[in-house]
Amino acid sequence: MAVTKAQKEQAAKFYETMSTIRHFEESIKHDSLAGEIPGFVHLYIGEEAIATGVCAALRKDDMIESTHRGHGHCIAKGADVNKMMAEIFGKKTGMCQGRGGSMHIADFSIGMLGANGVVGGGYNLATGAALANRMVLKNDKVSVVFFGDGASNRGTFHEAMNVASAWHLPVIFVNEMNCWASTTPYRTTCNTENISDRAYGYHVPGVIVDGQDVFAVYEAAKTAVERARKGEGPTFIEAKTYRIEGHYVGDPELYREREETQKIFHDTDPLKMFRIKAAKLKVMTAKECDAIDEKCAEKIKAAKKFAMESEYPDSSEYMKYVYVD
Amino acid sequence: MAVTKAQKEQAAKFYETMSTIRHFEESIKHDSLAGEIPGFVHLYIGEEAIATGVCAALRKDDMIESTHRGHGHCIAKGADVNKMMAEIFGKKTGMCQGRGGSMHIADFSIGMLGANGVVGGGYNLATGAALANRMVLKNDKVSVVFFGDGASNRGTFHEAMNVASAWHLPVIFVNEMNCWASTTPYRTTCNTENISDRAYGYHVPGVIVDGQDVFAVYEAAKTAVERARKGEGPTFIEAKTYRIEGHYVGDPELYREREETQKIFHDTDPLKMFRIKAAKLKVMTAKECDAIDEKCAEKIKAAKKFAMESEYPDSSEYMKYVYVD
Amino acid sequence: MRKLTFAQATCEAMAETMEKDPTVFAMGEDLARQGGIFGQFKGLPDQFPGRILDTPISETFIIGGGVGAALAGARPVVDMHFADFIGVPMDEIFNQMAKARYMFGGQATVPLVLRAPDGMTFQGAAQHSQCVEAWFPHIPGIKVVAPSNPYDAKMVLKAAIESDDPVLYFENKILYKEKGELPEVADQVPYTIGKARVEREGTDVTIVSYSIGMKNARAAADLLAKDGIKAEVVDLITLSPWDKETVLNSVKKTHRLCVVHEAVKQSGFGAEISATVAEEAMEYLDAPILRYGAPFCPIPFAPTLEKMVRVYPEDLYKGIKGMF
Amino acid sequence: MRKLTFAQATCEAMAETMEKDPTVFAMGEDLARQGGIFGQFKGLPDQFPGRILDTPISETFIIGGGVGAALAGARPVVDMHFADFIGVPMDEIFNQMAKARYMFGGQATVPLVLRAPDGMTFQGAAQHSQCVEAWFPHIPGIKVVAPSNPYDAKMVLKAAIESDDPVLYFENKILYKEKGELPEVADQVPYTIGKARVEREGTDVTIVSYSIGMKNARAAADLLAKDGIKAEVVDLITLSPWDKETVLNSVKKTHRLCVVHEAVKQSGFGAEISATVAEEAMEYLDAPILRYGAPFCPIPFAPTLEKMVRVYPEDLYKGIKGMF
Ligand SMILES: Cc1ncc(C[n+]2csc(CCOP(=O)(O)OP(=O)(O)O)c2C)c(N)n1
Ligand SMILES: Cc1ncc(C[n+]2csc(CCOP(=O)(O)OP(=O)(O)O)c2C)c(N)n1
Ligand SMILES: [Mg+2]
Ligand SMILES: [Mg+2]
Repeated sequence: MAVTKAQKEQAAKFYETMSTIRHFEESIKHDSLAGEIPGFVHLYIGEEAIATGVCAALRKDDMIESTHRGHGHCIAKGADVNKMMAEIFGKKTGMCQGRGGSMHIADFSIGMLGANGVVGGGYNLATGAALANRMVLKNDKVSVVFFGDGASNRGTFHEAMNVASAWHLPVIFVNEMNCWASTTPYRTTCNTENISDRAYGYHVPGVIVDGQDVFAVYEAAKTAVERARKGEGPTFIEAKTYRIEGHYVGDPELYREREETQKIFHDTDPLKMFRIKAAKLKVMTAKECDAIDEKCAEKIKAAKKFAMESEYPDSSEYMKYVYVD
Repeated sequence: MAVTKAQKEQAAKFYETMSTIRHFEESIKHDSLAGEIPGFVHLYIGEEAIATGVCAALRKDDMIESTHRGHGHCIAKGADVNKMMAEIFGKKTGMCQGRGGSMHIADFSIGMLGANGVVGGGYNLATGAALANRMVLKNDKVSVVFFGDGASNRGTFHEAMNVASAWHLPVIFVNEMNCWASTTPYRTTCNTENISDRAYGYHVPGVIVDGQDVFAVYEAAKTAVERARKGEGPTFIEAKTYRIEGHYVGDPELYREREETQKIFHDTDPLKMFRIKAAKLKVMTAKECDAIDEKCAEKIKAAKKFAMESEYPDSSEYMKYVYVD
Repeated sequence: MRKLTFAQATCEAMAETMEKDPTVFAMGEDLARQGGIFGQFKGLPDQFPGRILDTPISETFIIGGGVGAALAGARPVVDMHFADFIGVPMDEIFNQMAKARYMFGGQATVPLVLRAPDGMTFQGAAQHSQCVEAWFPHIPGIKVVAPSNPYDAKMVLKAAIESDDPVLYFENKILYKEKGELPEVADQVPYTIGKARVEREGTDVTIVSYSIGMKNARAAADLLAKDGIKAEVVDLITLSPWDKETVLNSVKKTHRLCVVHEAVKQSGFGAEISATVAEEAMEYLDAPILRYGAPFCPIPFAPTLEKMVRVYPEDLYKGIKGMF
Repeated sequence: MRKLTFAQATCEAMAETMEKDPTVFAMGEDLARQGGIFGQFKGLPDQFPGRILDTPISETFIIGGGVGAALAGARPVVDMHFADFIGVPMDEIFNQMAKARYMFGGQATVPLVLRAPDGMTFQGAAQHSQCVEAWFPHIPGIKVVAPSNPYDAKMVLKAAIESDDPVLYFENKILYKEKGELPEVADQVPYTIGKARVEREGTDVTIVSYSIGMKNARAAADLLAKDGIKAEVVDLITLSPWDKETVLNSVKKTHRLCVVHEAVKQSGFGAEISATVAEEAMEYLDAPILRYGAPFCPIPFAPTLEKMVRVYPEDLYKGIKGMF
């Protein structure tokens, strides 16, 4: 089968999104270690294929609920990296005007309804948004909630999954199974190898996908989105991945071997995996990938410059946005 | 196979417990409708076989967490009906010295750790008790948590089931699937026919049992208790039953047909079912059952008399028991 | 003028706003088939099919889902069943509902109303009798209201639903059945959240309360009137942001203050009122402030005990008499 | 005398009680492999194998399971990770932990300690910076403590673990690293929950605080001392039941009161202190009470904004100067 132009474009878009996230996170990591970024920062390095594949299956007006590890979701949904970077630096030009920072990054103009400092805080928000869209506002928008393996142990997971399933709501549960919840390995807090086994308890399709393979993630997400948009209800996607970085920038990682992590990264880096698969599928060459990497590096450099040159918010306006009126 | 004396004694005990609960509840119903009992009262009529079968499989020092519909659990675990009745009337001689009432009935001396006015409030308490017994106090006590179909939609269910399963805790989840959560029929809030399907998501055995058949409930509970006591972890038992009475005494039941409920009761009354099965198994005759009914009627009459003749708690002692010191 | 119960008045408020705005909907337990366990949604399910939803017993969803629905552009009214259960979705209230607008720099709007039936009925015992309004005026980003009569019940609920900010609406279980006069629809003056009302003018002492506490305030004022003491009675209506000015102005006139609520006294909202007056108008006070609330005790079941955790008009009467 | 950090002092308290009583155990997130995210459990997992448990991210279990463990006869210490998440198990705290003993008529005992790290660190933003202690002194059945220094950290935690009542132990994130002197074990005087301490004697004004607020209290007292104003500084230590007598006695001596905490001012615990003094010792006051707390605003991220929601010693200094 010949490769179509659309396939090539899509592949290029996948790679550009992933490369943007990677460069963004590397830049943040550097600046955070250098003490230039306030607050807690959680990186998405190694998990780029998930947000990228899922968001590629969404429309601009579809909605996502993100996590404390939210930069990747935000970029994949289409946010402006300048404004993101500015927000993470706490600047006035940031998308939350400096009020949120990394853990509360959000861009409502593209349906990115926010990172969340509360683990497991997103399920009900996404499900409620799906309810409003389908049952009240009567449109066909779809919601996605991203969540970690650790987050899957919160009761909110259960309440949202149950309602979504009972009412056939257009919400997709995307589990980023990266094997760690902060310092805690997944299997010490859970008796099932696959979190997606839980989907059965709600009679919701549970799909396992290689979270390092953006093509596979995209296909799974596409099927789930179609299902949701047709009113057939939620899907649970478990994307297998691994947390490559510390839980947060600066984490001494006393609880695991850095070497093992590096080996896993070496073997499963989603950008590397992309290059191999793209070559096999003949949708992109290494050179094309390199060119995108360069472009992304520039873009992130510019974003950093934008952020650094922006002003902090005006102290006197600290009470702005507590209330509408 | 010849019927043993032990089998006969056990059957008699089953029936006596069920009959005690039935008479207790009928008496409460009467007095509550007459306005003699303060507060909200939820009756266990039609569900007697569940508490009876489950508690028969427990030791006195095993622990149970009950619900707002808790009289049956309390009686089945072995509580004194005089003190129970007194508590429900709000008297000083009640087991909670009048501080709790129907919704907070408890008897710690027999491991009945309390009814609960918060639906779904018991899961974590039972699981925590199981954890303490097994991992801290190093004994072999088992915990049971009773809960309704409605309660199974609370997030606390998920958190407790997951921990119990991950840590192989000796706790048994007994679901009283009576088809209603207050005014809401089960299937409008849940996409699965059987709540026990959820057990799969935790890799916990999920067992369905006829909740009208005390023998069947007992067998299921016995297996679960053995498993728990051996350190093999939790079991989920779904006992199919039906809520015969209104949600609470006085419920106008505008949301369903009284006739249908009566027909279900006619066909599945656990006391009636017992008589049929006991006759078939040749463990008890109708006459023996009648004798027990009479004895229970007397016992409950005496309990009521005890309650009615008891004093209300002394007003001046209202602050007693807020703190130990 | 018509006579309506408090519960009926809230139904009217719902109906009028739902009629006007198709994005208003309600969800909670026992709303659709029952019309609310206190009749506070009665008739609405038939009048607005598909817009009054019976949920599972999943309070984090009811409230968190409401916040999500609001973020998506709807105007949810979510019901707490009993205010006693508000701890279940406390995180959704505290960390999501209250903060979404601020932490996202004004991108989000959360036009949600959380209705919470509270207070003692007869022997509801420890978990079905509580007043917990005091926690919420401590949380920036939400507004808190607690009307005391059918007229306010309606106008305050309308204002809450129309507000673009999240509002907690405490409605007392005993008050539901109380009747009061409501004008024809055309006569009604919209309520502005944050405004107190001087319900009765007086010159000798200011009694401040809200919700069911107003029954004590009014009854105490009646008792005092017999002794020639003219109490000014202020109904706060909104607890956050609360109307300091009205209270301070009243105290500056009467020189005496008595605060009362049904909730536990310690760390209750009465402390905020009392403290504010002590800080901003102490020099006007002719007597120490009086503050009434429940003793520091879970609510007991037995009638002989429950009566001990209630506040009575006579308590206020005696206390206030002692001020002179 | 030895110098220990606040975090180390809490570890000592844990170790000493765990040594003595095999039913004491701890559970929470990141305790066993990490020793607590602020080092407040460091070393304990090795010292007491199997008694410091890493739980799933399941706060209703952590707290509710703790209550169940206590009912079964153990003495759990449960960790809240950040006090900001205390809304998640609020129902378990409010309706189970606090009420079990009372509503079961004294049959139950809940010897549980809930440790909750709170307060602003640098730019933790809206959901990782909060002080929520004020909700809990409104809940009968639990005790609430909030020590301000390493010595108290240890002695108060020991008292909390030894108490047969449930205790909420608020420990401030900034204070963890502060060092202070601790006597040798033999010299230590057990803390009695409910007792405040006059940390510094003075004659001109009483400054009351607790936890991190004490830094402001002490610094303000230092500033005032330069002007010859002698502030009496009272460290409340326990918020519920709180030591009214010590505060009232101090105010009766100094005739002026200033209350301060890091939490939001409105409906904060400062209101209870201020209100109580206004009610019970108004006639002793020579100036209106001063109360400091954060403005009514979620905690912003940007440094330029975050600094606006903090209280500074200079604020107190200026306010108190204005009293004279
Ligand atoms: C309700 C709540 N509990 C605890 C935390 C602290 N916390 C932040 S991230 C984290 C681990 C999350 O693990 P996971 O969900 O697997 O996401 P990952 O970090 O692996 O992406 C924890 C425990 C929190 N933010 N919120
Ligand atoms: C957390 C909480 N939410 C709501 C309620 C109100 N409520 C009391 S009983 C009940 C229905 C319970 O249904 P189910 O669990 O099936 O038990 P059943 O009454 O059928 O035995 C509800 C909604 C409550 N007590 N607690
Ligand atoms: Mg993870
Ligand atoms: Mg039921």
